[in-house]
Amino acid sequence: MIKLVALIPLFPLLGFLINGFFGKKISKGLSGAIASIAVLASFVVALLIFFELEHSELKSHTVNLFSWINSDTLKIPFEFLVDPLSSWFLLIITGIGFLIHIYSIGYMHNDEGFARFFTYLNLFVFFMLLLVLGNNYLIMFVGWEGVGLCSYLLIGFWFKNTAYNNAAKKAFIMNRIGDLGFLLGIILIFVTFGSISYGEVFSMASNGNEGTVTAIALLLFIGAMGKSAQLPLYTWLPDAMAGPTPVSALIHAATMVTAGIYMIVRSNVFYSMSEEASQVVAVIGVATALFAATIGLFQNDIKKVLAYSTVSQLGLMFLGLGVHAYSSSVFHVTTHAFFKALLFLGAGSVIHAMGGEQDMRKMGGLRKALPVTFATMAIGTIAISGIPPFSGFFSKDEILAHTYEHSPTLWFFGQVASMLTAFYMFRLLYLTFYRKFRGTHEQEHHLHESPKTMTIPLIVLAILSIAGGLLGLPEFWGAPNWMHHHLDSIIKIKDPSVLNHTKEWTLMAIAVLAAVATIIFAYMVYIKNQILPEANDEKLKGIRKLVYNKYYVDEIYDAIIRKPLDVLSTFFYKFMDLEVVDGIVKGVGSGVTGLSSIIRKAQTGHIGLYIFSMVVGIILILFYSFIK
Amino acid sequence: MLNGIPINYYIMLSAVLFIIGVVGVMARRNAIIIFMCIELMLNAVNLLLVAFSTLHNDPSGQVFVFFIMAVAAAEVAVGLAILAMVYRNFKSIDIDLLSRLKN
Amino acid sequence: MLGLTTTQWLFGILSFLAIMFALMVVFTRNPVNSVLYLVLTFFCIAGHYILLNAQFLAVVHIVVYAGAIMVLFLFIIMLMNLNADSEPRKHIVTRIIAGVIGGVLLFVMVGALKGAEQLQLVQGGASQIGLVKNLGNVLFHEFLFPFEVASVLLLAALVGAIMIGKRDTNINEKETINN
Amino acid sequence: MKGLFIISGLGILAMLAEIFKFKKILYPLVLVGILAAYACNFMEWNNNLNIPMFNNMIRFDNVALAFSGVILAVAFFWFILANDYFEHDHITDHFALVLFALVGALMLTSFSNMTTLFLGIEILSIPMYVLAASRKRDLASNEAGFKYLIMGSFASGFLLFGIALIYGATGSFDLMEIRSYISQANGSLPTFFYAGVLMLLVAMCFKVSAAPFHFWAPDVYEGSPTVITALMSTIVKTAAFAAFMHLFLVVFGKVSESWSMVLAIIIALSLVVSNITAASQQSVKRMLAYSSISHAAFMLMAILANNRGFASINAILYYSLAYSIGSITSFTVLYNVSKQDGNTSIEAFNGLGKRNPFLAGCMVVSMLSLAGIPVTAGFFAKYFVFTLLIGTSFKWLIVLAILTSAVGVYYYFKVIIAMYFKPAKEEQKFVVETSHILLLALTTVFTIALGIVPKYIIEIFG
Amino acid sequence: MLVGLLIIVPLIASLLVFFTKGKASRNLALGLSVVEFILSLVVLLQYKHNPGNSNLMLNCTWVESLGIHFAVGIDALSLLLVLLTTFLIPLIILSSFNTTYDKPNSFYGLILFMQMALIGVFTANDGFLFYIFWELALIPIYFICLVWGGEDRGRITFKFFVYTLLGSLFMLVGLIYLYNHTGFDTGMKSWAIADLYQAGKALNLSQQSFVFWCIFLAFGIKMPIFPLHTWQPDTYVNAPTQGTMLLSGIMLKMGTFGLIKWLLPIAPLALEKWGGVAIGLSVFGIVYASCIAIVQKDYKRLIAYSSIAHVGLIAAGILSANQQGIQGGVMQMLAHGVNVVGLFLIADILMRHTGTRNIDKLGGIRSMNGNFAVLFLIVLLGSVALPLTNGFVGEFLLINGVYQYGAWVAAFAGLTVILGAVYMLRSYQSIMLGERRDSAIAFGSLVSTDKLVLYIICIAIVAFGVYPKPLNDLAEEGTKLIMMNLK
Repeated sequence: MIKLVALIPLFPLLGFLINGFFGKKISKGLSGAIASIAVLASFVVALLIFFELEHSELKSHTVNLFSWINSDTLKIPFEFLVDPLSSWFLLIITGIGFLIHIYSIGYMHNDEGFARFFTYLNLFVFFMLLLVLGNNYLIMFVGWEGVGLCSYLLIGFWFKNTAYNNAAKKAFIMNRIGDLGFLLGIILIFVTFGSISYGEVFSMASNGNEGTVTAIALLLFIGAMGKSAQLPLYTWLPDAMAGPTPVSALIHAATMVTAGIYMIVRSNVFYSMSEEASQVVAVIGVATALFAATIGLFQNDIKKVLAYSTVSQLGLMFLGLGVHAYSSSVFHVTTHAFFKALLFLGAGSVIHAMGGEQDMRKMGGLRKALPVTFATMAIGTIAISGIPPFSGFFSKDEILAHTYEHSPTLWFFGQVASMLTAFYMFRLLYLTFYRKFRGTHEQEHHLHESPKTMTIPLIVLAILSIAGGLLGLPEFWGAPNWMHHHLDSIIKIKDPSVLNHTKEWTLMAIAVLAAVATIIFAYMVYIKNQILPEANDEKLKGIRKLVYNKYYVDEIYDAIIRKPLDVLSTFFYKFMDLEVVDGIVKGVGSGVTGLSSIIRKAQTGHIGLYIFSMVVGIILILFYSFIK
Repeated sequence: MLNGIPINYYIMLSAVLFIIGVVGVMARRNAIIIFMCIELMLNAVNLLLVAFSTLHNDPSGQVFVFFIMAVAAAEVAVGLAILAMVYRNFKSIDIDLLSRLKN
Repeated sequence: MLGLTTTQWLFGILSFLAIMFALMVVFTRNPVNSVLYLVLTFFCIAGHYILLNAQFLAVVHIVVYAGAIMVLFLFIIMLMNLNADSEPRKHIVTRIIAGVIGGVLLFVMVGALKGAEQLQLVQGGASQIGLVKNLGNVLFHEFLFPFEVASVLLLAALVGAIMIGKRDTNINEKETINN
Repeated sequence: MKGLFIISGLGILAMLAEIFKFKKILYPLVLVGILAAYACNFMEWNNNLNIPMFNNMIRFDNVALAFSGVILAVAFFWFILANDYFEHDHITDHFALVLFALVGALMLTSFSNMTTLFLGIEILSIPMYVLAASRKRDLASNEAGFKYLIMGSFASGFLLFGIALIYGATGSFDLMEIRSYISQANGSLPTFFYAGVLMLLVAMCFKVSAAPFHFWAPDVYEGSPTVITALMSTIVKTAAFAAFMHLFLVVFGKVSESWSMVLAIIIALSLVVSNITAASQQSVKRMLAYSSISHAAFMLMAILANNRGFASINAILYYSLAYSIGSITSFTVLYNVSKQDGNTSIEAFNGLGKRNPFLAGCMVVSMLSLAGIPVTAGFFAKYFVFTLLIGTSFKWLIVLAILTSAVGVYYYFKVIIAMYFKPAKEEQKFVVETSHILLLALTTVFTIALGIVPKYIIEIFG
Repeated sequence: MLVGLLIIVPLIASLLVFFTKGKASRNLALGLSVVEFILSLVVLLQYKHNPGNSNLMLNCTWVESLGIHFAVGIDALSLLLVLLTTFLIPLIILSSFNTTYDKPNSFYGLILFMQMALIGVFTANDGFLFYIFWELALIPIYFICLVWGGEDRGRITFKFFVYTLLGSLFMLVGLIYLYNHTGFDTGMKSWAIADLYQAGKALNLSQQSFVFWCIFLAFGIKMPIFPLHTWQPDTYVNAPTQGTMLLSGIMLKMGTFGLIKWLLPIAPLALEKWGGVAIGLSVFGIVYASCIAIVQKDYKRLIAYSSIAHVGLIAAGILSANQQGIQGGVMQMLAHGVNVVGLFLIADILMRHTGTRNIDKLGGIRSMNGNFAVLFLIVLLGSVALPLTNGFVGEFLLINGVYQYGAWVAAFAGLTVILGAVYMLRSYQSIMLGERRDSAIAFGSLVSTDKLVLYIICIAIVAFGVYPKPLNDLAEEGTKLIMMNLK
């Protein structure tokens, strides 16, 4: 079965091709079905492979398709790697991907770009699978850029809207910035180790010197920053909410944005070897977590809130990576995939019901109208806030515990971030589903629960969000941490430090209490004294205004990057190119003609002058030759 | 005849005559005078040739002078014809007037 | 006297006169006069020829130049009745410059024409080369070909002079435009 | 040798034609005669029995024959070009003069004695003076003839002075003797000998119109009737170069250190002045005059390289052939164009690409050749010069040559641009007489053929 | 012999076309160019079958006494570029079917003549022959631009001509200088490339530097490298579309190809000393041109500048003189050739359908013709070197090669990855996306020929991005050869 791993990306590719070429001809239902079945098929295959791998002794299998790029010593085969890590990610991608496909059938049913949407979605799945399946960094890079392209296409899916197009372009370009780092990292790997295939590189990694390894680690991390929306390259992700909600769920919450984590876990050797790099990762991670969480506090757009929470969750995961808690991060990736997808889809269902309205200030009291959505979303919210025994609690706690081992300071900030998360998530829940409806009348009239195609995925995800914790029950409960064992084989350098149980218990307690406290606080604010966010943004003052406007980061980037670039370009074009470089050329031309019109004056037509010149010439010649 | 004169004297003499001719060509505007100055230059050369032929005791120098004379005659014939024609058209033989062709 | 031989006296005087007259040719205003001065110059040069034992050449020289060419000049000048006041004059500056340049030219020539100091003219009536017989021999043996070709030259000059001089019977005006 | 006689005979015949009333057949007669002379040249090729002759007054060795071959060929082309030029009164005189000029030219290829050199130059020049002035009513023509005459005779003054000095130093007019004398004297020559050499250099530079002795050329070229200009820029130039080459490669080659630097400076000056001045010319005729100066500079480079053996001679031969053919073509086109609306300015060429594509095409080829673009003859000509010069210490001249020839491209292409890009004043096509079409076709093909198979010329002397 | 045929066929073709009239000439031209393409495929097979095949070598003396031979031959590199040429020419001709030029016979004749010269350049094994073909390629394109170009073509084409001619003349001097140093052992000077290599290596540093700069000037102008580029945008904009395609798609490759085959092996010492300067210029050119492209309004001009940027990277990679750099250069030449032709065709289509190339006046075309939008997008992705498009392989290898020369240089050069995305997406967005502008109203479905060409190009882009092996193996092989000569 493992030999047939190529089938996994093949199915979505086929789906893409069919929908791409015949999408317009066939009916909506059919194209939706084709797309979903394609993903389902690869999910099945992935599942089979997963279990086969579970039972096989050999934990990593490579499947060679064809040799792709050869240049002397640089040999890059098009080769797949099946090992615990990739197989796990395969499951997440195809599984959640399938659910979201189903959901989309309902969500997009009356969009004229229906077929196109599924084309893109399949293409995305294909590239994402490529990303995790590749057996060398370049294949990963292929998937990496591919998913970037798909997110570009899907963010700008409604291409008539300029704002959406700008968001798409921003996403692509910011990713490209990261990708350049990634590319250079790959090249440095090749230059250092003479290969970019995982196996060979990791086996040789130990004899690479400290500095180089750090450089590699940091370059790769730049790539991760772009893809996984870490400071300072995160600003594209909130804008990316321009895309249809299923896209936000699949790409910008569950899968693509976690590619960065996948990459770092994949190359954990480098990070375990280089403490500096790890620290950078950890600090950036926690900073992002905190920063995004604060912004999340005051957002009124339901999807924006979720977006910032995603950024902050990703920050937490990087924090985990920074402290070498690789399996914990993967664990959190998984649980996060469950409940964040759930939350987005729920939000989608809300928006669907509200007829496209995304502003929470115009919602409220929807729990009667949308019972299923409400229930599932509540579960998601609890999960993300880290209330046991929901999945989020275990994964987050594991990361924070490991963080504490390395540095209590980081742990503290991480803890604060998760408190904030709990706050704004419940704020979202309260503002959306509780109290009375604040929208217009016809909206109220149209309120309705979403169709089955949309609710079923919600329910499934809700179950997963509840039960997800079983994947990684803490060791000190005596329970087996399945995730930890599963990924054991790919973690090259183990983290020796262990915490004593009492400490772990205390941490866990603190976390839970903090979460509960914030939830109660949120309840006080939004239910008891019925506070509403400021209706119009201009009235905001001081710190709140600053936070509400996302610390003006976009404006700052505008000021320090885009504007200077434009100025520079205009300078290059208008001055350097047209005036200086071309000017010199023109100058030579006109110089010649000018000189010419001067010299020709010498030809006065007077014989006298001609004779003079001749005689002078002779004199000079004789002088030169004889009077020395 | 009697005792010698250094050849240098002759060289200098003809050089001086030649240069006077050149100066004449430069300093005058009347085409005819210019012509005469050119004749003067030629004669300077003739003198030099004769001097050398005596020096080398070799007649060919003097024979060459004949050819120069022939050529001079021919040149003058043609030259004066052209001058006459120019005079017919321009009503003058002032060389500075003949400067239609320039630049 | 002054330790100079007759020849040297003659040479000196003749050279002086030749240069004098040559200068007059250049600097007299009236064309007719300069023609006459030129004739005088030629006579001096003829004198030099005789000094150099080139008697025949001297005679020919007088005949050709003074006798033929200069007459031609005079003829033309009369034809155009040029005289002192009709004579165009270059600007004084130009003439000064011309003089200066002449001086410089002389200077460099003096520099250039070195190398003959030790050479003395072979003297004495022994030299027969200047005589007609001798020259004739050389001319009609060694220089036969140039002599013949010279005839072509003279023919060409002849034809040219005629063509220029002769009035056109029919002028097709097309050719007068400059192409 | 016989060629020389045939041509002079033709000249005399032409003179008599008026009297004996065979004007009509004169033109074909001349063409046949030239072909006959050409045939004689061929026969004399490689049989060295007939050199030297007339006690070494002239020697028709292979080099001489090759150059006379070029001159005769070009002369033949020229007569075809000039056929209707003779269609007015005293045609016979023109014929005679041109033929006599040809005699002079042939002498310049074969002279072997200062006497013949001097006579050759004069026989070539005097008819040219007359021909330049041959438009008696046309003031420009008058002026041209007059200027040419004054400057020419002034230059021959220096020529003679140089000859006299050299005679004084070596005691002979015979080039072979002078040469052997130089090689015996090895260095112990009197100073005034070198002065003589330099004066000869000056005089020759005047004849080939190299700066600063070039001033006469543009005026004379512009003033003379177009066909005469063609004659000057082809035959007269070729002959002058044959003479120049013979003097300074064969005879004074050994004392090159005394003149090479001077020549180099003269070349540099000519390159700059000619090309830059040509850039702003409005009259194509005058532009071609300046271009001829720059080509002269190129040929002088070959002499400057002063290559023992035949390389330099080959280069000059090839160059003069290429250049002559090229300018015959361009002058033929110019002649036909200017016949339309009577001026030789560049505007006259506007829209020629539409009005007469054939003429335009030929002009393009000739311009490319003159500009030295592959695979035309002109390119190879320049290429040979470069290959010669790069071995010497005058590499800087090559760089200069390249820079200036870029300017050259500018003015050659002005014509092309005018023909294909500028709109014509009047669109109507015009016809060219068959003889000219044939001539153009011939020369154009020749130009390209020379470029594709240069070996037959370049390997001519083995 | 076969290689001789490769050169003769287009020549004959051009002559034949000259004597046709109207539509016939373009159809004939298309047919013959296709024949040539098939011929080149035959050559490919021959080569695959036996690289040393005598059919692939031709060497007959031209001017014996000067050591000039008509020596042409197929090796891996030249084969690739010949294939590129023969592949693109039919497309270029096909792309012209919706524009009617007057005097079509001369137009297509010139194109075919140029094909002959280009193939000659790529196959020449004799320095002199190389130069001849080099110049021959210049003349037809000059006339194409002069006769069929846009406004003000007189001045611009002239600038272009003089610029390139000046460069190539210096190259001639450099080559002659080498030629002059050949044959000290045999005593017989020769233009054969092997002898030139030998002579070049024998020179000392200063001599090599002289040769290096002389030759580099020519190639730098042709490509063009940063300070020598000002002829290029004007010419591209003014030339007729087919002329631009020829210039950017194929002719530009003469320069890069020349760098590989006629510069690197000749002056290794000089390369060590001056390579840094040259690479610096190229790399600066990348950022410089990309930035300028960002602020361009005329789409054709934008492509022109983007092409400068791409070529800068190619040159930098080649000059870094290592396996990856050179091989990447070769791959990128092929990719860029195809992509840029596609882009210029798109510019032409825009011009024809909307009457403007100003990207501010365009917009919303996607909603008129989604099909075109997709094709456009694919070509665009190819030129921003997205993985699995042909552009990526080359770009990866190039940056890799430059990195081995200097990490920071590579980082700077890598900015093209970002800036390229910036100007390409920006232009794509404002041309295709957003609300429909008035200019797009008339935008119907594409003409069949345009569609055909675009499809072929897109297929090539994807196919050789996913499976570059066939080309890549040749490139690798050819590069190894060069690397051996560099030792």
